[in-house]
Amino acid sequence: DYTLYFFAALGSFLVVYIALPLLVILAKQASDFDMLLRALHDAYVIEALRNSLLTATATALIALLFGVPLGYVLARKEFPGKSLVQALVDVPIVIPHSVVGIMLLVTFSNAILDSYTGIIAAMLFVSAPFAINAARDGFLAVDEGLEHVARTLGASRLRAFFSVALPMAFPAIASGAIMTWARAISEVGAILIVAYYPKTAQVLVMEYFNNYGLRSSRPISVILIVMSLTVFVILR
Amino acid sequence: DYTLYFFAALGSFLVVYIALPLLVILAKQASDFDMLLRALHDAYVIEALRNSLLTATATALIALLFGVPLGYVLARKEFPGKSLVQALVDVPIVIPHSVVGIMLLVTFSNAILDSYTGIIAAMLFVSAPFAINAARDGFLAVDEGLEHVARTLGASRLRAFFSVALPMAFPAIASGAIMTWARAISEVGAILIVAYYPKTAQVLVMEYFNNYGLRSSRPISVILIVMSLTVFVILR
Amino acid sequence: MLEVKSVSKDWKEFRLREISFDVSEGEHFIILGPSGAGKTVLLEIIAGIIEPDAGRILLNGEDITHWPPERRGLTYIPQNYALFPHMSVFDNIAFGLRLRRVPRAEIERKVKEIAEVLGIAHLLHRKPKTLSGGESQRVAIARALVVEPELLLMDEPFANLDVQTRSKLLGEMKRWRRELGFTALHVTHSFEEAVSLGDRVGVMLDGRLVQTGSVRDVFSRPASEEVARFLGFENIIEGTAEGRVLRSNGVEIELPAEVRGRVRVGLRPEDIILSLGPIRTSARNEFKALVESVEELGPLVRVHLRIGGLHLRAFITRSSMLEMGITKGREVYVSFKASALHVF
Amino acid sequence: MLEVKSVSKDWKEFRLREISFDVSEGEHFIILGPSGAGKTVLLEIIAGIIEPDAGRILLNGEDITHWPPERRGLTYIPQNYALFPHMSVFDNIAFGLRLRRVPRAEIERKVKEIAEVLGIAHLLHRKPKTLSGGESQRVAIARALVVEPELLLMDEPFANLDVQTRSKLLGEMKRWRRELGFTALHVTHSFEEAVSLGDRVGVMLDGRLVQTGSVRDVFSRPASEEVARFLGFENIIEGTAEGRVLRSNGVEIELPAEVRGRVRVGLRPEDIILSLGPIRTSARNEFKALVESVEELGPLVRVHLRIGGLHLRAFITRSSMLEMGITKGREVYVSFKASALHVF
Repeated sequence: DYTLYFFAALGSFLVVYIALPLLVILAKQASDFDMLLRALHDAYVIEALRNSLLTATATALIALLFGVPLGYVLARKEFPGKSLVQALVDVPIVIPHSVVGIMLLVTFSNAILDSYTGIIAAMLFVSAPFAINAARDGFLAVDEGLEHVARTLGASRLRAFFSVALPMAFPAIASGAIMTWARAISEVGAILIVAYYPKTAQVLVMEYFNNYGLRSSRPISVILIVMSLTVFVILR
Repeated sequence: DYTLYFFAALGSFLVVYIALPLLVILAKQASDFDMLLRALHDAYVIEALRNSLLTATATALIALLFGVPLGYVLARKEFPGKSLVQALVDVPIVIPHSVVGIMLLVTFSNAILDSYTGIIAAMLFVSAPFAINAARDGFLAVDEGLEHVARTLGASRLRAFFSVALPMAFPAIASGAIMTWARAISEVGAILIVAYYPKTAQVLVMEYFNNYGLRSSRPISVILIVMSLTVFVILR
Repeated sequence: MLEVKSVSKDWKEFRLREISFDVSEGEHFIILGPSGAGKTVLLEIIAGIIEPDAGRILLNGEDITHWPPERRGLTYIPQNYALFPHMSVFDNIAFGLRLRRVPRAEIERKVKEIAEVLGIAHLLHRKPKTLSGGESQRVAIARALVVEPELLLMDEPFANLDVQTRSKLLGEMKRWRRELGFTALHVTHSFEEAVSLGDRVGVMLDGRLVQTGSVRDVFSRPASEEVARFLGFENIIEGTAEGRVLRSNGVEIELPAEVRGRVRVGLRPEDIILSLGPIRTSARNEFKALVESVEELGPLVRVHLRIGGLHLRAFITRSSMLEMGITKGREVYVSFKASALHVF
Repeated sequence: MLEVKSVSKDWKEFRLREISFDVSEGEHFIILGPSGAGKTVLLEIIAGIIEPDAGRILLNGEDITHWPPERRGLTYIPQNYALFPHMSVFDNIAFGLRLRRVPRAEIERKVKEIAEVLGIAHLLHRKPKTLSGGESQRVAIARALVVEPELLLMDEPFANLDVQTRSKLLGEMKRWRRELGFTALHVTHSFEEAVSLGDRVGVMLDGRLVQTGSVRDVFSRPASEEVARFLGFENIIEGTAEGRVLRSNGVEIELPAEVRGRVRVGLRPEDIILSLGPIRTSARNEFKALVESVEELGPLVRVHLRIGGLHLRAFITRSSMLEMGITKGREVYVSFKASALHVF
C-alpha cells in the first residue's frame, strides 16, 4: 500500500530525528570512556547530580502530597469554577521557562533566590500538572461504587479513600510521580533564573559547555540521559 | 463532608501556587505601565519577539508536516517495533533541556550553531511529541469504517485520507499544533546551548535579568505570558 | 422497620416523585420496574449515597435521611457487585468486620461461617477477578451479610448471571434468608424474581411507585392502565359499552360481562389468535385485520395489526410467522375470546 | 456474477472456513446467521477491506481477490451506515460520482434523481447527524447506488431502526430494487428480512456456510441438526425408534411415522404445552416433568424441563408463568402432538 509507505517514510524523519541524537551522543561517549570516568570522579559533578536528584525527588513528593488530594477532588466532585481550576492546572505547560523563573522571583523574591527552595519552587511550578492530572485520571478510573459500598460497610469517607480509592489508583499515581520527577529534573530555564546556585547537574551541563566546551559537558549529559531513560523504561 | 473539604484545602495550595505568580506579575506590571510601553518600543525586544514567533511557528509547521503522517501510520497500522516507536516519540519529554542542546550540537555541530536552524532544531526536538500524539489520537477517533466506505466508493487510500480522515481529525490536529507551538516557544535550556543568537524573547528575558535585573526582564515576561495565555484560551 | 416517606429527587435523567412505602422486619420486599424507572436512584437514596430533594427515610423509627452511609447500619449490593479487586475474597468479606474492630479470631470465625453457608469457603484466598458471576454474587452477599445489617439493599442481584446460575441462586436465596434471617429490599425488572422471592412487591414506573401489595394481588388486579400495560396488557381498548357489546373505532367487540358507558378493556397480545382463513366459533370475537409491521423478539414475533381504526398487537412464534408467511401488508384473521378481555 | 470460492480467514475472534457461494445478476441474496458467526468479516473480504487467508473471489468471471476496494466496482454499507459526518447529504451522495469525474451538471441530476426515488430529496442540504435512523439508511443506500455498482453489499441494514421505520423500509427496499434493478448481498440475523427480501438465503453458523437455497427450502428442510437448532428446533431428542415409538433416556415418545434404528427428532419449544394437571387425549405425548429453571425473554418465558433423563425447553408467555406459578422445582405436565415432531 503505497500511501502508507509514503506516510511511514515521511514520519520516520521525526523518529530518526529523535533517535539519532540519542544514539550519536551515546556512541561518541562510548569511544571516549576516559572522559566519562573522569566526570564520575569530579566532586563538582557528583555534588550537582546529588542536588538534581534530591530536588527532583523532593519536588515529586511535594507534588504528590498536594496533587493527590487535588486530583481526588477533581475526579469526584463537581463545584463552581471547576473548569477554571482544570485549566489553571495546565497553564504551566505553556509558559516559557525563563518567564516562569521571573514570575516566581517577582512573587517570592529573596525567599527562593539561589537556594534549594528556589530550585524546588521552579521544578514544582513546571511539574505539578503531571502529578495532578495523573492522580485525577487514576481516581476517575476507580469505580466510585466501590467507595460507596465501602461506606455502607461502615467506612468513613477518609477510610474509604485510604482502603479503596488510593490503593486502586496507585499504579496511575506512581507513574504520574515518575513523570513529575522526570519533568522536574529536565527543567533548566526557570532554575537558571531562580537558583543558579546550589548547582544542579542540568545547569552544570550548561556551565561546562560555556566554560570548557562541548567535550567537557558531554559526560554529564550522558549520565543524565541514562538516568532519564532508565526512569522512562520503568514507567512503561 | 470534612474529608473532601480537607482534601480541597490541601489541593488548593497547588492551585494557588500556580495562580499566584501569574496574578502577581500581571498586577505588578499593571502598576508599572511605563516600563511595559518602553519595552514595546525597544527594537531589541520586538526583534526577539519576532524571532520567537517565527521559529515557533516554523517548528509547529515542520512538526505537522512530518507528525501528521506518522500519527496516521501509528493510528492505522500494526507493525513490528511499533511500541518502540511509540516509546521513542515520548522520550524528549524526559530529557533535561540543556542535555537536549548538547545532544543536538554533538550530532549536528556547526550546521545548527547560532542560527535560526538551531533554534528550530531545539524546539522541534522538544515539541514534536505533542504534534505526533495529537495526530495519532485524532486519527484513532475517526471510525476507520468511513475510510473503508470511501474506498469502496472509488477513492484511493490517499484520497480517502484527504477527503475523510484528515478533515475529521482536523480539530484534534489543530489543537495539537497549538500545543506544539506553545511548547516550542516555552523552550529555553536547549536554545541557550544551541543558539544564543539569533536572540529569542525567552532568552532575552534571561539576558535582561542577568544584565539589568528583575524590573527590566518583567515587561517581556508579561508580554510572553499574555501571548501564551491567549493561545491557551484559544486551545480550550 | 424501614419507612420511606414522600421521597422526591431529580438526579441526572431520573425524577423520583413522592415515593412512600415501608418494609417490615424479616420481609423480602421487591421493587419491580422497567429499566430507567429510577430504581437504582431510590436504592442509593436509602443507602445514603445520594441525598433526596424532599421526603424522609426512617429506620426503626429514627430519621436517618441526613445520616452518612456508614452510620445507617444497612448494606448495599450494587448491580456489578463492586467487589474490591485489590483484596482477596477473605479480605472482601472481612472488610466490614475490621472496620468494627472485631477481634481477629472472631473475624476468622465469622467469615468462615458465612462462607460455609454461601458455599464459597473454597474461594477465600482468591482474587475477585478470578471468580465467575455466580461466585462474585455470593461473595458480595457474604460481605454484606457478615456485618449483620438491619436491612440488605440489592440492585438487580441476578441480572448479570446466566440462566442456570441465576435459577440456582434464586433457590438458594430463599434458603439463606431462612438460615440467616435478614430483611431485604431488592429492585429488579424481572417478574420471575418478584414471583419467587417477593413477600410484597411495589411496581415502579417512571419515577413513581404506582402500586404496592402482595405479589398475587398486584399481578391479578393492576390498579391502573399503566400498571396493566407493564404487566403485559399491551392492548388497551377504549370505547362505549352497551351491555355485552363494546364499540371502539367502528369495531364491535363482545365483552365477558354487562357494562355501560365509557370503559377501557385490556387484552394480552398472546391471547390473540391469528389465522389465514376465518375460524368462526360462537364464543369468539373475530375480525379481518391488516398486518402493519412485525417485530422480532428472539423466538417470538410481535405483530402490529389494524382492524378499521383499531390498532392491536399480537404475539406469535417465529415459526408460525414463517409458516403463515406473515409480513407487512398481509390480510389475516384475528380472534380472541370474550373472556380474555379484562375490564378496568 | 459474484462467485466466492473456498474463502477462509482467521480474523480476531472469527474463523471463516471454506466459504463458497455465488450470487446471480439481479438477485437479492441473504446470509442469515447469529451474531458472531463472522458475517461482517465475510462482507469485508468481498468488499476488499480484509484480505482472505485462502480462497478466491470472482466478479463477472474476473479474479478480484487481491484488488483494492476502489477497483472492484461494488459498494458497501456497514451496519452504522458510515455517513461522512463533515459533508452534507448531497456531498455524501455525490462523493462516488465526483471521484469518477462526472460533470457537475450530471452529478446534480443523478443525485436529485436517486434522492427522489429514495424519498430524501428534501434532506440534501442537511448534515448526517441531524438525520433519523431511517433517513440515514436511505442516504447510505443512495450514496451506494448512485454510482451504479455491480453489487451492493449491506451489513445488517435494518438492525438499528425502530419497528415502524424498519417495516416501512423493508417494503420500500423491494420497490427500489424493482425501480433501480441492482444486485444485493445482505447479511442479517433477522428471519423477517430473509423471508421478505431474500430470493435465496445462506445460513452461516460459526464461520461456515452450512446451507444455501431458496428461503422456503431452507426453512422447511434444515440440512443438519445445527441448522434445525438455529431455525428454532431447540429440542433435539436422540433415541432408538421401533415403529411409531421412540425410546430416549427411558422415556417413550410417539412418533408421527414408522421409523427404525437410531434417530433424532426435533421439537419446537412453542409446540410444547404445559399444564398443572393431566390433560390426556389420544393424539398427545404427555409426561410429568420437573421445572429446572425459567428464563425470561421479554414477554416470553423459556422453561427448562426434565422428564426422567430427558431435558426439554418450552416457551410459555409471562402471564401464563405468573398464573400457573411456574418456578424452579415445580412439577408440571408436558404434552405435545406426535405431528409436532420432525424426524431428521
